[in-house]
Amino acid sequence: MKSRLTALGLGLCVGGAAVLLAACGSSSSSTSSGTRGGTYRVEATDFGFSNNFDPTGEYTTNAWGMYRGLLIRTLVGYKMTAGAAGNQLVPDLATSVPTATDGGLTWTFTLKSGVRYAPPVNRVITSHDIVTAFERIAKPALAAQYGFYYTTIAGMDTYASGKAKTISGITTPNNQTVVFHLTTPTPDFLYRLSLPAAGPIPQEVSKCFTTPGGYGRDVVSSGPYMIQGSDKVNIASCSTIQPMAGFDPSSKLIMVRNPNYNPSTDSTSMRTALPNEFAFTINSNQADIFNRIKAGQADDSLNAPPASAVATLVASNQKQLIKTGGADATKYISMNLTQAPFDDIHVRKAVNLIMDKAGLQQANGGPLFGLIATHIVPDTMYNNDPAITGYNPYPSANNAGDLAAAQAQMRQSKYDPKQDGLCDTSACKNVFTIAVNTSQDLNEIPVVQSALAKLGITLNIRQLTPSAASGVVSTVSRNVPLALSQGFAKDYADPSTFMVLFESSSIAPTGNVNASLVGLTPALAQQLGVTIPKGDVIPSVDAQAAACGKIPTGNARTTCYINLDKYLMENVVPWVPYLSLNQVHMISPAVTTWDYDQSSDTTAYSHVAVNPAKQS
Amino acid sequence: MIDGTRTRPLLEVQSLTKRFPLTRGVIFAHSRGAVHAVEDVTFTVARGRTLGIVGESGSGKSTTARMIARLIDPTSGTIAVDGTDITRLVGADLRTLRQQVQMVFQDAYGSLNPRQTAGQIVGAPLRVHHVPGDRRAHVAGLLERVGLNPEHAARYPHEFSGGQRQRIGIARALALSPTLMILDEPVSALDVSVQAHVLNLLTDLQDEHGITYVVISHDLGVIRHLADRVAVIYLGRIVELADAAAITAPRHPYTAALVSAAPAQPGTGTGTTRQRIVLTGDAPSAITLPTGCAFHARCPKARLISGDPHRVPERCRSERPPLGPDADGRQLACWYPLESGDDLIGAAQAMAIPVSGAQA
Amino acid sequence: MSPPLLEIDDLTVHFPSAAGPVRAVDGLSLSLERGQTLGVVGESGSGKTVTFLAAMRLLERSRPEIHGRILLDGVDVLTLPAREMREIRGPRIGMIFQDPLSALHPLLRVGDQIAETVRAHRDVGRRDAWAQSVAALAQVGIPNADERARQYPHQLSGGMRQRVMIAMALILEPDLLIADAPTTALDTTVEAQILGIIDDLRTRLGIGVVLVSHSLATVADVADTVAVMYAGRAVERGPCQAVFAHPSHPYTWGLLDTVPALGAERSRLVPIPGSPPSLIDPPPGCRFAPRCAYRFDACTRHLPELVERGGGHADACVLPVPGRGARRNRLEPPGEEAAA
Amino acid sequence: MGRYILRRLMWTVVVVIIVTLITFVIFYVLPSGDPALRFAGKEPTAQVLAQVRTDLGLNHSVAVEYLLYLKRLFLGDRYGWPGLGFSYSSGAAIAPQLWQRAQITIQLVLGAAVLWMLIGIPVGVYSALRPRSRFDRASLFVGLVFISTPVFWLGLLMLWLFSSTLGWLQGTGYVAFTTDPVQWAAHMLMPWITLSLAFAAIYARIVRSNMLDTLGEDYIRTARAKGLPERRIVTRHALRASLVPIVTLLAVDIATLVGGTVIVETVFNLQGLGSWVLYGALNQDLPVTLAVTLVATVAVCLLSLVADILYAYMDPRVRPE
Repeated sequence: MKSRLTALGLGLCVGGAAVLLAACGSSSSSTSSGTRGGTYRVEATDFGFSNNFDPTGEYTTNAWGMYRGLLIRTLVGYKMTAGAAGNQLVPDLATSVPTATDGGLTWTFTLKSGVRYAPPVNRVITSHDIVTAFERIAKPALAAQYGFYYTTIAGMDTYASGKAKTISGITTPNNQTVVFHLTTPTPDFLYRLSLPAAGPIPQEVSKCFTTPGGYGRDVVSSGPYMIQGSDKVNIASCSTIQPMAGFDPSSKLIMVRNPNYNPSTDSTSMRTALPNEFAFTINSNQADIFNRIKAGQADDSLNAPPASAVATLVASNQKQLIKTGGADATKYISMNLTQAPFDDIHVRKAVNLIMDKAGLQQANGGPLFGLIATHIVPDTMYNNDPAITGYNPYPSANNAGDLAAAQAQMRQSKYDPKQDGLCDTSACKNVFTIAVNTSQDLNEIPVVQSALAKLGITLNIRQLTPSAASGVVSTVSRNVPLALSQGFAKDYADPSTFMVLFESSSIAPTGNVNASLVGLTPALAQQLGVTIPKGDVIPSVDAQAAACGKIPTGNARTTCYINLDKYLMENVVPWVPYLSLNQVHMISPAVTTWDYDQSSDTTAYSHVAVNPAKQS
Repeated sequence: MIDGTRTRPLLEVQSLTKRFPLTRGVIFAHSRGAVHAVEDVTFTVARGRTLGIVGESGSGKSTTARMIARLIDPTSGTIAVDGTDITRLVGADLRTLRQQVQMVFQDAYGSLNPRQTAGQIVGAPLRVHHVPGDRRAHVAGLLERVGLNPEHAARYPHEFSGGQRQRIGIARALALSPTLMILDEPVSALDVSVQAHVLNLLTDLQDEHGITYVVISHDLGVIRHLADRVAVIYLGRIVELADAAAITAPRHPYTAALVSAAPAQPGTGTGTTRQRIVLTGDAPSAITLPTGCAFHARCPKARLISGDPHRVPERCRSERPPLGPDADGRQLACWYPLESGDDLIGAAQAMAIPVSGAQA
Repeated sequence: MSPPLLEIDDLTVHFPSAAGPVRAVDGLSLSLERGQTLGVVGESGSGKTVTFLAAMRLLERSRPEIHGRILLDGVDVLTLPAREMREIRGPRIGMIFQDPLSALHPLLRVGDQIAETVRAHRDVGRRDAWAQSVAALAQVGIPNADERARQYPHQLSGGMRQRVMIAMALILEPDLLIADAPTTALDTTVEAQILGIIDDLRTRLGIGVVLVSHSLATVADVADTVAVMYAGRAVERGPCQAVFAHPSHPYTWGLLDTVPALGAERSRLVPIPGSPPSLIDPPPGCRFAPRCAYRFDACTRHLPELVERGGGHADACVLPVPGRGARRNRLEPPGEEAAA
Repeated sequence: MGRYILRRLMWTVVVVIIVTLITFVIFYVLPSGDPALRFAGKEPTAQVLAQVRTDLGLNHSVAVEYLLYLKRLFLGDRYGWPGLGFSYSSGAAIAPQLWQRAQITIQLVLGAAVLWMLIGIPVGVYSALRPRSRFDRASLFVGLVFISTPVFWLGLLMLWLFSSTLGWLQGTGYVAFTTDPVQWAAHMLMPWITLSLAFAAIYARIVRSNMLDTLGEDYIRTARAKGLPERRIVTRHALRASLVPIVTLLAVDIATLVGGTVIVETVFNLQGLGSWVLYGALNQDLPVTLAVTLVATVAVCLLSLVADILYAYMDPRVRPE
């Protein structure tokens, strides 16, 4: 999910000092037991919401973290803790995590009783509220940004086109039971139900919002907190509904306790809900945010702290205030399989071998901000399966690149007629390259340039803003040979969310996520106006991906994806993966308990606590 | 050899009229009357001769000059130079005309680009009209001709005195060897002792090159000195048009007032107790022209005719006198031209006394 | 015998400049009796305006070096403290300027501009002062004075504006009116009106008038005595009629000759050759000598003082008698030289 | 005068329509790429894209699109008035945010303008009365320092000094006047000062030079020749004429700042139009950028209208008859 990665990447500001922090880069949860009360204060330069906090379309890590920890309970959820444990599904609104029946086509859930909406709705949550959520997802007018995850539910399309009044694939035998009927087996369907759009929505409020993002100002909570002012909203009719006072997209999002929240329907392993209030406020002065956190005037930030601020804390022996968590995101260089010289697999392998990944890591702020990646999907997504940990098809001493091995690969390519280990032809001169102009991404450019120069490849670099870069790279007709500083983060803890990037079905003229064009067929190429170089056959992993996708979640599925990952790295080589990114947080001395929510890649708001006495 | 065109006047102006519309309206303007700057002006100037146009400020004399130079377009009427109607010229023809007709302005400093040297200013017309030949030498010759040191071509306008600047303006006008020059108040911004130099220069140039002049001035002395014929213009209309020598014996009361106001010849005659015809009030508005004779409200002669300093004959108020020749061949627009013995001074003084004597 | 209304005694005004002091006025003496008009004639740069700005003490922003005395009723205004000088300006001396449009404040109603003059010196109410200013406007021949007082300068014609200036200068009934080229910017027909008004007020109020002009002819109509200035000095002075009819200084001759006059036969003008001298580094001897057609050795060695030649007619010329006073007998002037 | 104002108002409307046309071309016609894609999220189906296009009004001819755009703008859309849709990146409606942010920016700019006039005019007048004096030179020097100091640095310095170190003033953020006037002032004071110092210096120099020019005018000489007291000459005659051109300048500066207080708003965490347009630019969020652009241009139009009317009020020469 590129937009999410961009959002979290923007905050990074990296200097060389951060490399000193290698030793402290693994801490995650604070173990001291927290106390109830106080306000957990989070500041950010902006919320970065993509759909004004309307859960139906909202597609950003920050919002997902808030929903899961504070506002929205889904049928199945997570413990919201760090590491692989945080990626395990657990029941939340449902009484248990079901297994599919009917050959993987039917999923049946029973809702816990006694779970009630926060004010102003106040009533018990029923299976119909799940249906309402899916009806919203299906409505094109509401632009559910990840609605594609639910297209296998029977009847979504006919409901979307208005041909049916209900979604035939979702039935509610009674108020506490909801049944999903799928058109095709979808083994990772449970993960998809863990996404916030699938949480319950009260129809009596949501019917009043017919535009994208509108409901975001009046999200009705099913979780332990609610948006401040929820209780003041009058839902007697649509015209009386005013935005909740606690949310102002330009300045603040305040959440207070939901009086209807019943902890007995929840588990403390998921939510301890200790602070009385959460205050997310905008502060456009980024340096000021971290000064305030250090001074105890704020507790946390949606922005990553600048490396200099981190270094200061380390120097003053306060590194307990630095928290990190694996972002389940990979940073990589994307190579276009249809563009010379990257149409030659030996060149792609040579690029992998020559790349100075240690240099790129340092450019990003050092190990604290990310560990060196050697393949596509982060290890945590495979439950740290020993079959993949330690896997490195293109090893080099100190990860600084292996010139000899790279040149050996280059000699095998068609671009080294002189057999000197250097790319000799004009195809390697001034290769058009898209780079991103955020500060840490700019740091990467010289590292890549000097590595490729060793192979005789020179770059013609265009530096663009993150969104402009993604716009160009995702437009197939632009034929971008090389794209630096690309990033991808998971939507949920299944490797398929990464592998979709290599399926030919993902190729689209614009908004294309398969930038390497893996699986491009001549017919599709002609349709898109792309020329496949003579003699080249673009490899495809469509069959393997489809096969893995059909395996139910579990070890077999993991192994299938591990093999696909290795196959991609060795036989397709579309990327140079170089970092498994970390989320870095700076917290205030007033924070007594802190955990990382692996499922959302954010602070686990359900597991934090503050000591108001230390706040100022 | 006598050529047919040669005998034609160089400049023929026929029924020239300029009205500046006054508009108002929120978005779409509609006319709300007009400033009658020039009304039905007709005259001719023979080749190599000078016509002087004299009048008060706002009388329309400068507007007339600008129309002849085609700097502004007339509302109606025609202008012919050398037999060619130039009233509607555009494009290349207009550029050719600009070579033929040049203008010298009152404010020499304002009409010279302060960032160009004298040489560049004088050479600019040559450049614009692509005159072949050694431009530098040509410019030097022009500067020398108007009495400037050619070595000063590299100086900027502010380094010259007022008279010298006017010479630069004249040199620029001369550059394209024009046949007609419009001189708009050519000396009125200059000091007395400098005026004479410039006036002499203008006379010499006309003698040498046979240039035709139209001189605009409010100073009858300057007009009298330069012009062969003089047109007196009042509120946009010619009221008297006569030979320069005859203008000192005016027949129109307004001309008489101008003549009496001009500096008399010093050192002669009986001395200093000169009597002037002091006109009452200002010239009326050019927007709402007076009925009848435009001058009737200020005319002392009309009072002589009516015998009452506060009344004018009905004819002066209701009927506009046409411009026509009198017995001596001068053109005149007046119902009651001056006769010898008319005491205009006395009549004017009588007019100045208020009716009721109410003023303190 | 009471002292003259205005007496300027050996006045020197030098302005500092990078190239050295500019001798704008250099040893000037003049006097004016009550009820009389003194015409001061000269070209630009002759020092005529500077002299009277000095008398009003309005030059102080240029930080000039002033020597000599300017006596108003025997009191030297140059030595007065600023506060007392303020009581001279307006109540004792009124002044009007060349260009009435720029001399009037463009953003204030003319009536207010006159009224504030009254209120600055007299203890009168706003309404009183306004009434007085309307009356003053009527007095200088402005019709509908009541309405005109409420107008702004740009709404008035040039003649009207100068009348406003006159009304403003005279409303406090001063003893002396200084009119600095009051008609230069005006049409000749209006010039006659303005000069008539000034002369009329002089006789009615019995004030002294200084009429500064670049044209001898203008001054000739109304002045009792005339002073001709050249390069900061008076070169000729005397009763108007005498100077006009029998000019005695070659510069005055030149001034009169260069004007294209109406009555004369049309003939070639006789200009004064050359241009006015530098005031920073004036020529030795007579300032006019370099341009003088009649100069001889003594002229460049000796700076002539004004010497009275009888009948109050004085000139500052070392030229011996030939041709003096009789234009027709004058020596034939040399040919025209280029001004450059 | 009424008719003049009416005419100028009508022309302002015409100009605003032209501005909408220009902004429409810049924001809708020129950019490549499909805004629908940006909003529809990852892997949008053709169906979703089509719906989003309908929603954004992107599936018409350019002319119809422009008319729809105008209609939304002038009649409002379902997100409020003026109809500017919603932010592509945050999904939030533009109109309510626009009003809210405009309030903050206007408070910031007007407060700063008052401040810089209060500083600039007296300093300029005093300098002009004593040119090349010690005060004049000192004010020139201090002014140059203010003009050449980067605004963000000045802001950070003030924050550090008055908020962090001395603790006299509130730090960043905004408190509505209606909530707590004292806190409002305490939060706004530093942004006002930061924004106004450079302008104060510039205005002081402009007032000084206008004043010097005016003091050399003939009518000032006339005022002295009338024997007016010097104080009256300075205040009623010279200052009045010197301030006339300032009116236009002030209007233009205020109008420019409506969309241009990016740095001060960012440093002091004021959620106004400036920080918003920065956000819009960084996120390629065209509706946000468009909204601020429109507001800024309309502000220029309206303020120049106000300036012209004020000018006519102050200077009778330009007053229509």
